[in-house]
This record gives sequence, C-alpha cells and structure tokens, in this order.
Amino acid sequence: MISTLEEKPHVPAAPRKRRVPGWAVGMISVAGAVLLLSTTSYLTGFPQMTSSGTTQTAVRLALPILLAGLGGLWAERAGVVNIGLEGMMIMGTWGAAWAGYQWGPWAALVAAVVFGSLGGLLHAIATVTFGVNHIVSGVAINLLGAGLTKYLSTLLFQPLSNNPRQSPPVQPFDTFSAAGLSDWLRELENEQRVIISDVAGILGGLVTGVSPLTMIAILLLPLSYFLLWRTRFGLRLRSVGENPHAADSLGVKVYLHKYVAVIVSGGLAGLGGAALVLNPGQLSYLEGQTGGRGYIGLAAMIFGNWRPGGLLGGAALFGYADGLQLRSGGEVVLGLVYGVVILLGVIVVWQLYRRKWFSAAAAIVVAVLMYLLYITLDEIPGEFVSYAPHMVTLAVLAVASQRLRMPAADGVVYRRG
Amino acid sequence: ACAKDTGGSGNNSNTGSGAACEYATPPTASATSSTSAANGDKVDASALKIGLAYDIGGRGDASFNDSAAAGLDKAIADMGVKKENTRELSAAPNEDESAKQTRLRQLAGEGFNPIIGVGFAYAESLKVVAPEFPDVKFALVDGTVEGATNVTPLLFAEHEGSFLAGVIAAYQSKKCHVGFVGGVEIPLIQKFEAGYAQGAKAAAPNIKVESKYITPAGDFSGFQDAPKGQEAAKGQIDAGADVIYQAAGASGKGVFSAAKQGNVLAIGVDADQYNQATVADTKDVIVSSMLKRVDVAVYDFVAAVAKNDLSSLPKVFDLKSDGVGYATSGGKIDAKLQEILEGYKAQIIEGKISVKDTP
Amino acid sequence: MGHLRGKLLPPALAIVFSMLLCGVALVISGANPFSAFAAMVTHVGKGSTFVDIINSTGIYYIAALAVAIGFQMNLFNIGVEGQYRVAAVIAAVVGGSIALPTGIHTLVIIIVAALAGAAWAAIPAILKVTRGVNEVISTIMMNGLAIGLSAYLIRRDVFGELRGNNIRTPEIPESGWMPGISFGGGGTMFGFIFVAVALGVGYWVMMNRTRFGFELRASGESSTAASAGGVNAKKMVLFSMLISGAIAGLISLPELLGRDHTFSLNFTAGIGFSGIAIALLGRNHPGGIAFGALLWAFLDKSGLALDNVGVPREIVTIMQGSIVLSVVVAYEVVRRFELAAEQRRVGRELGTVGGAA
Amino acid sequence: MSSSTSVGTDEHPAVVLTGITKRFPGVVANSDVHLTVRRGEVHALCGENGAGKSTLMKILYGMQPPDEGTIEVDGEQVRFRTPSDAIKAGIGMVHQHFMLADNLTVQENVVLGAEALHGIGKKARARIIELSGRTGLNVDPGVLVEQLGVADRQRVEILKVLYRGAKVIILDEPTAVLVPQEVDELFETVRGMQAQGYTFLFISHKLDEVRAIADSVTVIRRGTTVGSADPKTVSSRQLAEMMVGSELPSPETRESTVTDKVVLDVKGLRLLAPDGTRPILDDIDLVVRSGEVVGIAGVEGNGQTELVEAVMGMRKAGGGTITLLDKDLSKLGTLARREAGIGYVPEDRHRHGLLLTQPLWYNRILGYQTRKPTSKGVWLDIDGAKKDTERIVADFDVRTPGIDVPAAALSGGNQQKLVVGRELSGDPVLLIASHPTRGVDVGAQALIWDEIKRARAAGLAVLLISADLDELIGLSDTIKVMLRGRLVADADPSTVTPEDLGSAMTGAGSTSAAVHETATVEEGEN
Ligand SMILES: Nc1ncnc2c1ncn2[C@@H]1O[C@H](COP(=O)(O)OP(=O)(O)OP(=O)(O)O)[C@@H](O)[C@H]1O
Ligand SMILES: Nc1ncnc2c1ncn2[C@@H]1O[C@H](COP(=O)(O)OP(=O)(O)OP(=O)(O)O)[C@@H](O)[C@H]1O
Ligand SMILES: [Mg+2]
Ligand SMILES: [Mg+2]
Repeated sequence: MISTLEEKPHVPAAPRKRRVPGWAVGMISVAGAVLLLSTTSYLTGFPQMTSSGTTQTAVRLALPILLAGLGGLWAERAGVVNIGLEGMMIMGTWGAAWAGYQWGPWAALVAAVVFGSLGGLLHAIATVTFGVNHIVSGVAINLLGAGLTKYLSTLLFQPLSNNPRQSPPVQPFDTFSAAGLSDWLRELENEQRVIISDVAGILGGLVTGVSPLTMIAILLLPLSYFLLWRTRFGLRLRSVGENPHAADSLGVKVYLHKYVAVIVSGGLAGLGGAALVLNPGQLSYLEGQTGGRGYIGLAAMIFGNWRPGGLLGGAALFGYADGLQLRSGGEVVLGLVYGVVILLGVIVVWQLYRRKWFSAAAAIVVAVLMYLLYITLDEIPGEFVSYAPHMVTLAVLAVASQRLRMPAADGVVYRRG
Repeated sequence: ACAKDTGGSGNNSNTGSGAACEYATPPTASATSSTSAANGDKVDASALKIGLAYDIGGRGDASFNDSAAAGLDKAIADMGVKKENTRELSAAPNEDESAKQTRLRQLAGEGFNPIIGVGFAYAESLKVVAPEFPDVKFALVDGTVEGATNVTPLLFAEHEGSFLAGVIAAYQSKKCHVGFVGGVEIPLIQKFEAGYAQGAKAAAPNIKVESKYITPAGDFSGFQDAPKGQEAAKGQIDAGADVIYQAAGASGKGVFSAAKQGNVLAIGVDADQYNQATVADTKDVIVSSMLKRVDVAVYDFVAAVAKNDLSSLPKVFDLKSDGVGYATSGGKIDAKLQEILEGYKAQIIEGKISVKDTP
Repeated sequence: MGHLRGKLLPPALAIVFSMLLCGVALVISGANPFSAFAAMVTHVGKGSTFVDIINSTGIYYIAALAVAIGFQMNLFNIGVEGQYRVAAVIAAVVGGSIALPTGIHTLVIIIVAALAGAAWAAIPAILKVTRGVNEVISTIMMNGLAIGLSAYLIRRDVFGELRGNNIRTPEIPESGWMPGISFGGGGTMFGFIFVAVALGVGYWVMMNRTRFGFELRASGESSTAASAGGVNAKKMVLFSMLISGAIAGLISLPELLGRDHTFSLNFTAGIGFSGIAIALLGRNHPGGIAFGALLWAFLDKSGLALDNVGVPREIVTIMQGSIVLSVVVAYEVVRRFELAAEQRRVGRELGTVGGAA
Repeated sequence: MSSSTSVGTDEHPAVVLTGITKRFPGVVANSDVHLTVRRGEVHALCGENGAGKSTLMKILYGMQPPDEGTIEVDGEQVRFRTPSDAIKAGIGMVHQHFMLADNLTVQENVVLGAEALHGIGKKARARIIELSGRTGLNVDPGVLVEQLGVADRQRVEILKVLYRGAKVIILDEPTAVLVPQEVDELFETVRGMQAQGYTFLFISHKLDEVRAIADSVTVIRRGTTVGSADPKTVSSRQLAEMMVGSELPSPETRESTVTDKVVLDVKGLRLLAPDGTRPILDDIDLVVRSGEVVGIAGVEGNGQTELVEAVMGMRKAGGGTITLLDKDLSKLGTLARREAGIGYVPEDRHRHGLLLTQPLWYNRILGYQTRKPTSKGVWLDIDGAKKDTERIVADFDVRTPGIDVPAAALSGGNQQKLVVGRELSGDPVLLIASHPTRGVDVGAQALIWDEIKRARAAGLAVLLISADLDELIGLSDTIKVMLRGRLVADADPSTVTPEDLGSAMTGAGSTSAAVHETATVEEGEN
C-alpha cells in the first residue's frame, strides 16, 4: 500500500554477520535514552524531565497508543494493513462504557475487546474474503465506528445520562504500587543526585499507581512477542504476512490466520479504547475521546519497524513527549531541543567514525540550527508545545532514518490458487 | 510488595516548596446590589414558540449548553411556555457554516420566535440569517452580531466571576500556589484565566499561578479529553499547586480526578459542579464553582421577549446583574471567606477593581 | 453497454444495501425509515439546501482530487487535512493584508493558498525522498503541527484580531472576493465551484493525456517497471506530493473567497478526511469522485433534516461508512466476474485448447 | 538398494494419475492425462511452456482440485483437498517459482506448516541439520532466506519437502536457474536419495538433463500425454520433436557482423552494496561494438543484474564512466539513457517490463513517454502508440485478441515478445537483453533469437545476459565471465563448451583454452 522508493536490491549471498540480539539492542537503546534524558535534565536544570510524575503520565498516555499499535502489529504481521484502528478503538470505548457502568471494570475490558473484535471481523471480511483494498476498508470502518457508537449512545446512554454523547459513570479499577520499592525510589528521586535520581524517578513512575489494565497492557507486549515469534501459530501468522502463497503451499490456512490476526487486532484496539474509558480521569464514554489515538498507534507501530520492542519505543516516545508538554509546558519542551542537539552530536561523531561525511555535515547543520533555536527562545510557544510529540517523532524519524521493513506481503490482497 | 493504593493518600508527593500566603487586606463588603430582570412580576410567555440552536454537545453536556437548556426548562415551568412549542437542535463537530445557517433557517422558517443561538460559533451565521427574518427575535449567547438589530447579545463577564474564583483559590491554598487548566486556548477561555490570575494575585500578591491549556485554538478536542486534563492538572499539582480551577468542558472531569488523587482542591466552572452527577465521585474536592448563568440569561431573554421589552436586559451579564458568581455548595466556603468575597465583588461592581479579560 | 453497467451497478447496489442497513437500524430504534429518507429527500428542495449541497460537493471534490493524486502512485497523503488548514490561514492572512485590484487580488490569494499547501506537503515529501520517512506517519504528525501553526498565526499578537469571543484574521477586502451566483432565498453558489470543475477536467487531462500523468500512473501501478521505463521515482514522489498539496491548498477557498473572507475559529475542519473516503469511493476517477462528493454532500446536508423528524442524525455517518464499504465490495465482486469473463473471451478468441499460446 | 532392482512390477506404483482433466476460464490446462510413476524411479515430465505440467503437479500436490480423473498413491485412491493432505500421503513439491518467505530464517521456512513434527525450536534445528547431513543439502538453519543465493534456496525447498517425510518428491524445473556444476551437485543429491528409496517427479525443458537423470520420461503436449520414452535410447532432438511436433531451433549465429565502431564503453564501473562495505561491481571495463553481441556469463547473484541496472541508470554507480557513442551517460538518469538509444529487455518482465493491468498500447508507451511515436512534447500520442502496438503485434507474432486487453491476459511468452518488440522500436543503438527467452517456449524463443540476430546484422550492439549457456554461446560474438562483481575471464563462443563456462563461472578455474582469465579473484574475500 505504501509505496517504497528504493527497491530492496538483491544482495548476493553475503557472509552472515553476527547480529546483536534484539533484546540487547532494546536494552542499549533504553539505556541510551535514559542517559540522554538525564544528561539533558542535568544540563538544562529541569528535573521534571525524569521525574516519576512525568513517567507515570507518560505511561498513562502511552497506554492506549501502545494497545492500538499492538493491534496494528498483529494485523500487519499477517499482511493486513489496518488503518481502521481508530474506528475499532472507538467501538471499544463504547463497549467498555456500556458494560462498565453495568457490571464493573472487568466486564468493561471484556466488552471492549468484543466490540473491537467486531470491528476487526468486519475488516477481515472485507479485506480477506472480499479482497477489498485494505485502506478503503479501514477508512470505512473508521466512519462506521464513529457513526455506530454515536447512534447507539443516543439510543442507550441518553436516557441514563441525559447526554447523547456521554455514558453514565463507569466503576474504576483500583491501582497498585510496589509499596516499599515505590517509597524508596521516591526518596532517591528527591535527593536530586545526577543519573541516580533520574533513573529512580523513571523507575518509580513505573511501579507507582499502576492499574490492572496497565499491567495487562505491559504483559500483552511480551505475550504478543512470544506468540508471534516463538510459537507455531505465530510462525504461521507471520509467514502469511510475508509470503501467503508459500504458506498456502505448505498447508497453512492463510485466510484463517488472517482472520484471527485481524480480529485480535480489533480486540487490542478495543482494549486501547477501554484504557481511555477506564482512565481514572474519565470513567465514561465520551464522544470523540479517542482523538486520533488509533492513527498515532499505527504511526508508533511503523516507527517501531513492525516489532513489539520498537512499538513500545514509539508509544513511549509519544507518551513521554505528550506528558512532558502537558505537565511542564514550553520551557521544558525547549529543553528537549537541547537533548536533540546532544543526540545529534553523538550522531555526528558516529557518522564521522563511519566516514559518512555528508550525513555528518547535515547533522552538524541541523544541530547548529537546533542550538540557535534553543538559545534564542525562552520557551516554545504554547501553540506548538501541544504538538511536541509530533515534532519529536518527526525529528527522530528524520535523524534515525532507519530502514523500516514492513512484512513483504503487507497490504497485498491474497487470492488462493 | 504490591499494595493497593487507597484513594489518593499514597502518592500526593507535592514536591514544590510553598509556604502559606500572605494575604492582601481584603476590602470590606458594602451592600450588594443584585438585580435580575426575572425578579419581577409573573410573566406569561405561553404564546411563544422558542427555538434553541446549541453548540457542539447540545443538551446534556453538563456544561454550557445544559445551562441554556436549564433556562429554557425554567421558562417552561414558570412562564407557561408549552413544551411542544420549543425545538432544540445542536451542532455537529466539524460542521461548516452553512449547516449552522440551515439550522437557524429551519427554526425561523417554522415560526419559532425567539430563537437563541448558544455559543459564539453562531455569530457569523446569525449575521446572515437574522436579516432574512427581521421579525424574529434572535439572541446569541457569548457573542455579538454587528449590524443586526434583531440579534440580542447575551454576553457574560466570565473574568469577573473568575476573579472571585481566584480569590477563593488563594484563600484555600495552603502553599500559596494555584493552577488553572483551560480546555482550548481561545479568547473566551482566556477571559477565565485572566480574571482568575488577577483575583488570586489581588488576594495574595505573592501567589504562584500555574496555567495550562490542553490544546491550542482550532483543536477543540481539548474540551473532551479528560485524560489529558488530568495529566495537565497533575503536572500543576506535582509542581506544588494545591487549588486548581478548570475551564475545560468535559476535560474538567479529569482535573477533578487529578485533584482528588493529589489530595488538593478544585474549582468548577459554568454550573454548580458540586451538584453535578457526572462528577459526583469527585465532588468532595470541589470547593466552589464559578457560575456563568447562561440559564438566567436565556430565561431573562425569554421573559423580556414575552414582555416585549428587550431593553431591560443587561448589556453584559456580570457580577452586578448576577449573571456570573460563585457557588457555595459543599460548605467549604466559610462565612469569613464569603465576607471577603463579597467585599471584592462589591469593589468590582463599584468599578474600584477593574478586571482584565485577557491574560 | 456492459462496460458502463459494470461501473454503475456496484454503486447503485451499494446505496440500496446501505439504505436497507440503515433502515433496519432505524426500525430497531423505533423510527420510521421511510419518513426519515423522505425527510432527507424533500429537504433538498428547502431553503438553500440544494445550493449548500452543490457548494459542499465542490469543496469535497477538490479535497478528493488532492487525495487521489497521491493514491494514483500509492502515496497515502493523510496530510490533506493539515495542508488545507495551513493554506487557509496563510491565504487569509495574506489576502487580508494586501491591497490589489479586483481579480488580481483574488488570483494572488489562490496562488498563495496553492503554494502554502504545496509547501506544507513538501516537508513529508522531502523527508520521504531524502530520509525514507514513511509518509503515513509524517503526514499524521504534520496534521497536528498544522493546527499549531494556524493557532499561532491567529494569535492576537501575531496576525489575529478579536471579534467578540471569536478570533480571526483581518478580513479580506472586497477586491479579493470571488463572487458567487445568488439564488435569492435559495442561497448563493460559490464562484469557486467552477474552478473545482476546471480542476476535475485538468486532472483528467493530466492523468490520461500527459506524460506526467503517464509516469504517475505507471509509478502507482508498478514502481519497478516505472523506474526501468525511465521514471524517476523520487521526482514523482516529490511532484505528486507537491501537486496534491497545492490542490489541497485550494480546499478552503470556496468558503474563504465566497463567504467567510477570514480565517476564524469557525474554520470548517475534517474535509481532508472526507476527501480520503470520497477519493476511494470514486476510485480516483474524476467522474467517480464527482459522484462520491455529491453523495457525501447530500448525506451531510440533508442529514440536518433528520433533526426535524426526531431521528438521530448519526445514521448519516453510518450510511457513509457502509456505502464506502459496500461500494468497494460490489466493485470487487463485479471486477472478479469481469476478469473471468475477459479470460474466457481471450481464450475463445484465440481458440486455444491446451493454452500453448 | 539400487534403483534398478527396486523397480518391481509386483509392487503398487508410487503414483498413478488417471484421466486427469483441469479447465481454467478459457483454457483446458490438462485433458485426460495418464501418468504412472513407479516407486524409486526418477520420472521426467517434458513439455513446452504452458503444456500443463505445473498444473498437473499442483493437482497431485492438492493445490488445485482436478475437474475429472483420479489419483492413486501406493495403490490406494486418494482425494487431496489441500497440500496438507498430499503431504500426509508422502508427496512433496518444490515449486517452479520458489515458495519461500524471505524475511524468515531457513529453519522457519522449513518447519512452517510441519511444526507438529519437531516443534519450532532446538529439536527442529537438530532434525534439519541431520537431514542436510544425510543428503548433502547444507545450509545454515539460522540464516535469513533473503541472504541466500538461488542454489541454496533450492536446497531449502528440498529440505522443506524432506522434513515433512515426503517419499515422492516433485521437482518443477529445478535446474532452470542453476549452472552446470550446481546441476551436477543437485543430480548427485537426487541419485543419492533415490538410493535411499525416494521417488522423484522431475520437470525440465533441458532435454540433456532429462536424459542424464531420468529413468523414464512422459511427454505432455497441449495438456495431454502424448507418449513416453526411454531416456537411455531417445535423443534430445527426438524428445523435442515429440514435445512440439516440429524441428528444434538453435541459436547458432556464426557469421560475424562485428564492426570497429564502439557503441558502449564502460570504464572502471564500481558499485557498493547498500550496507556500504562490500563491492558488488568492482572495476568493470567493457566494450560493445556495433554489430556485436557481448554475452555475460555468471552464476546468478554475481553482479550481472547490478551491472545492467547500473548501465541503465537504475542504480547509482559508485564510480567509473559509461559512454554511449562518445556521449557520457554517467551522470544521466534512466530516461536520458534510453533516449540516447538504449533498449532494455529486463530479466523479470513482470517487475520491470510491464504494467500488467494496463492495455498493451499503454505498455508500448513505457520507456518511450518522451519520444515519437508515443508522445508529442508533454502530451501523449495515443493514436501513435496504438498504431505502433499493432505493428509490434503483427511483426512479432504476439498472440492476443487485441491491443486493448491488459498485459496480464497474455501468456508469458507473448508478453516477452511484446517487450522485445517494444525495445527494438525506436532504433536503439544498444540493446541490453537480460534473459530474453527465460520461461519462453521454443517457438517464441526462436522468434526472439531471430529478431536479435536481424537487428545485430543491421548494426545493433547487444549486451546479452543469460543463464542459458547454449543461448549465450549460440548468440554471442564475445563472452565474458562475471564472478563476484568482476569480469574475470573471456571465452570464445566458437570453441567453448557449457562445462568450461560453468567452471569459470564458479571460479573453479579454467581448464580450457577457450577460456582465458583476465583477472584473478582472491578467494578469501570476506
Ligand atoms: N490458475 C490458473 N488460472 C487460469 N489458467 C491457468 C491457471 N494456471 C494455469 N493456467 C493455464 O494452464 C496452462 C498450463 O499451465 P502450466 O503452468 O501447467 O504450464 P507448464 O506446462 O507448467 O508451463 P511452463 O513450462 O511454462 O511452466 C497455462 O497455459 C495457463 O493458460
Ligand atoms: N493464477 C492465475 N489466475 C488467472 N489466470 C492465470 C493464472 N496464472 C496464469 N493465468 C493465465 O494463464 C495464461 C498463461 O499464463 P503463463 O504465464 O503461465 O503462461 P505460459 O503458459 O507459461 O505461457 P508461455 O508459454 O508463453 O510462457 C495467461 O492468460 C494468464 O492470464
Ligand atoms: Mg510459463
Ligand atoms: Mg510450469
């Protein structure tokens, strides 16, 4: 669906390189990101950058994005592009609210998954059975999801809440903290020691005030990895996204796997919707509450190179930047610009080491521009601060310029025979 | 080692340092002059067919539109307006100008008179439609239409009400540090922010006022993103603010929730939110609400039309005309504070304090 | 002619199917579908609705054209939404702050809008061409930034001015307007509608008769074959994004030049997203898009009549979604049927049995 | 157990197909086919393109249901609904077009669909290693398939089949992409496995190979079995005549038309792999003269594709110059190079040659969008394009109901004729032909050869890349051997044999006077 500029050249049988395992890459990137943030935080004098509050906010904001992105991952690994995540997410919010006000938060989760899955089922019928262009179907599902929930809300919620756009309140989940650990980390954080306090802040944010939904979402990530990369079901599912003809010739039920993947995808997006409804600040269905998070989830998944770890990175980046701007505003976001300058500095050194003179020069120019921006402005104007996550995402993509690789048969309509 | 968090006591880590405020000497209250056009004789409006065109959200939004609806309901109850002689229509998100015009024309064409446009979004369409129906009496909440003589503006002095909210916040704050969360950064909401900050500083000159909008002008999702409202408020609470005022529509719910989790106080907006069902679970943190009496304005306008005397309506629904004010439900505002508030209110009414409407 | 039938049958089937679907939904909710549909149809004749539908069709048409150009080469320009917002605010600011003779003033505004739209589209285009950044992500992000930019530009300390509780750019003087055709009580048709029609014709000519259109379609059909045929893929990405953005820049002009004369908080958002659905509905074909835009506008404007008969207006969105989905399903079914027929025809005309052709 | 003794008449045959008929829209691919395969034999299936061989095998493998007819395996009648059913019955198939997922590892590709046997982890890996040890099909299970060359990919395909415990193995044109040495290796493997009791169904157009490996041969023509032959006694020519019912053409062109006029002059051409370190093209010097056919021989993946694409400007060269008739092309784009007079028959017509859903006349414009008769300035000349397409269809015998049908509706051979016809239009001075007759049947092959010879006689310079060594030797005036991105040897087509070329291509060193090395390649290079 998405046009690729450069054909991947057929490289003749290359000697195999020892590749660094994925988990190690993940650990190194996380460590690098933390190091960068704490350095920036120290140099700019904004402890908010690594405070536990910011981390918690980032987790809460990243959660729906992560779940939607995970939904995208499942579908696209099976070769179905899912731009309909937003619609499935909306259906999830409605389902969560409808079940939630009647039977509590756990029922809300179940209903959200069921409603999201229904959206997924529709997408699967259209794309797999009828061979409809995946984007068309996704766009239609976004429209349908919005229309259907509005219609149902008018019918079912209005009599109860006097508001056709909002459901009655939903019971919240209790939240949990790792008691001793959480307190100890907070003490460490408050000592304001370089790096240690930053790490403590970030960790503290991760173990404090966690709701079961957060835990489920965090668990779903390794679970998805395990299912997709370590089981026979996952192997079959991925093979369907890479080369359905080959899979078919080996007796893999291509349609079945695509169906399962897209339905799971819808369920996960629906769960993302539930995360919005069950957010302690919301606790109800509210029309328009998804606010494009389905699209952002899709973007986070592409950002993460169609892999769970990368997706987590994308969602975390977005949630972090959004959290930081909401909590701390333009001054601190400007601090992030300083962080980008440091990052660019590292890249310059690396490119020089690899003798990529042009890339290095380009990075230097951008770094200088960024630095000028940093020293001339006092804070980023409020109008742009709200879109800090968008800017950071663009900046990271432009700088990292990683070779994204989507599943080979992604978006391709498969016909048997 | 995993413990359940109990209602907000676990993690109210207000890291910001703060000492109690030093308050300016409050003005003493003089007699308040309160007049509402409705406080008069019984008016009979049974002959009127009333049309309401709501902004996005419509009746039931637990906010501004609902307040207008309450005015209509009161008119039905008090003035003999027949329910079947009323029609309420509401706007859809992202609709264009012509949809608004069509809505107004529909109402006017079917003989509704008066017709009330709820929200400044109707200004441009009224400018077009009102001259087409010169005999119909239109009103526009929150806006004026230049050149159209048959459109009555129903304007509010939100900044004056918000001034008092600022005073309340200053007196309720233990750390002399308060916050404001706005939904969308538009001039209307900036009036709330401006009045609030001025009020807080008037009461306690050293006070620190945080301010944050969820989205900039043009992105109206800021009025319906409670999770983000919550995070914005949390940021202010973590920075040390302990009273948060919100003018954020449905996102305000998140602000209350953050206040509850952070063990601090909040001030509601538009209606008396302490008594609102949608935020009932967090009502104990709502110390007061800035009242914007759209209901009064709508009611008064209907009454004025029934009496055929539009000149009795105030130019602006302000403190003086009780078009804005503060709520005391919940009992957190004691007599002493109320006295202080009345003092400020009197000064504003008398013009001794002039409240700015831009930050 | 069977060919034409293959093109017209699917949308007709799809509309009937969606009406049935929505009818069922209405019955379930206790409303009378017939009175609802009747209200929508009769509403067309009331007041300015007919002209509103035409106006709205023109706007959607431009939006869908902008999207379709990207689609022609498999570029998914979700960014039309942001491109026309940026173009609208910049065109309004420029138009409101210059004084030029009538006509030229309008022309300058149009050019500025197109350039601004193209410039906003250039960012994802350049990122894609030079850094390989996926245009889906970058245009989603650019849409957010577009709101930020427009909000910044209408700040009171930048270009905005306060009007009651609204905030807007300085009004464009009359020399910059584009007159419409007034039907008295029936409303005023935007003059820009004719520009939209011209754009459609131009789009058709470009796609079918020019070398550029050939290269665009070839790249969309097979980027590898196109590059072997001498089509420069990067250049095509850049150009198609720029043209798409330039057309997107015109989306707001019917309203800006014909009615509003200013960019304010009442700006009509969301047309870019409708444009995606309409382009898909019209299968990137200028005629199909016109039909899709008309249908969309009809549902939008006539849907307002549902308020009068007490039916939730949301049924219209359901209908839009189900039409998009069922149209493409119908097209797919018909396409498969025709492909098999075509193969049979080829086989028959060659008279082969074993197929050693 | 030797193959000759295992073929017992008292046992049930491994596979019996009776009266198989299969119709597609407009085509009867198989009609009343009968085939008997004895256990332990290598049974070859011959027939020209589109004769219905692959279809028959897909039916046997359960990928397509037959319209009529029965299948017996080991004397029992069976019905296969899916490949899984066939796999359970011990039948495995290596497809004509590889069925591999590039982004999965060898191990994942092998175990896919057969996870129930040994899981997907260590046990499966051990089993793969054991299998490859036993059969000599050595590949690293952990490596991604995209990093493998063709021969390795084929090994993976065979491993896939073995892993499932297949006893009857279908090899659909396994040798089409292999060089002679690799073919020999494959045949050794096949013979070894035959000794272990495996049965093979072997499809090939290369009749010498058929005679070398098969125990019996069945010939299919136009979807039906026309007879069988004993490979020990039948000659290739006789076999071919059974297949097509006519004389076998040959690519021989001996009379030289080479002139002194240099058309293409490539100097010091370099290209780095995208990962930046390894050279794919290393200091290539190449001259093609007017009236000359220069053939490039090489095992797939040694840089031929890249060489062609670099000359065409589809890849940006890392250094060196390309000159066409004294015009420096090095800085120009593909279109400018085409305009300068290069015609290009790509190796993959579907990926690089055609817009499959567009009509034939629309395809005529591709590559000529700036030139007469298909365009005038920025405008397309649709009438001109249509008229010229009619000409190509007539001159090149493209079998089509009209020029408005989509290119996809044509068979592969006819598609190829269209592409060749197009690329010889517009009076090119240089034709770059990559595998111009790949997957094309004998009739079309002869026509394409004739056209190339005719144009050469008229002064065209031709750069020919082909894996078909007979074609290469037959058509070329000069042959250059490419190995690891370098031109390492020249060969004289009048004396060289395919075997000599094969050794040079694999770097085994030349043993023949017809091949003389022009460069040496360090073996230890990464
Ligand atoms: N799925 C299909 N749908 C329609 N027609 C088909 C299909 N598959 C094969 N055919 C037709 O059946 C004929 C036989 O095709 P098949 O692939 O069996 O030939 P083949 O003998 O394997 O040829 P080759 O030597 O080119 O591989 C083809 O000419 C084609 O027209
Ligand atoms: N999967 C398929 N579905 C539909 N039609 C097919 C399919 N595969 C092949 N065909 C049809 O079969 C015909 C021939 O296809 P193919 O490329 O296999 O030709 P071929 O028999 O190999 O011809 P040639 O001898 O020229 O190489 C074409 O008309 C093509 O449209
Ligand atoms: Mg073939
Ligand atoms: Mg075949």
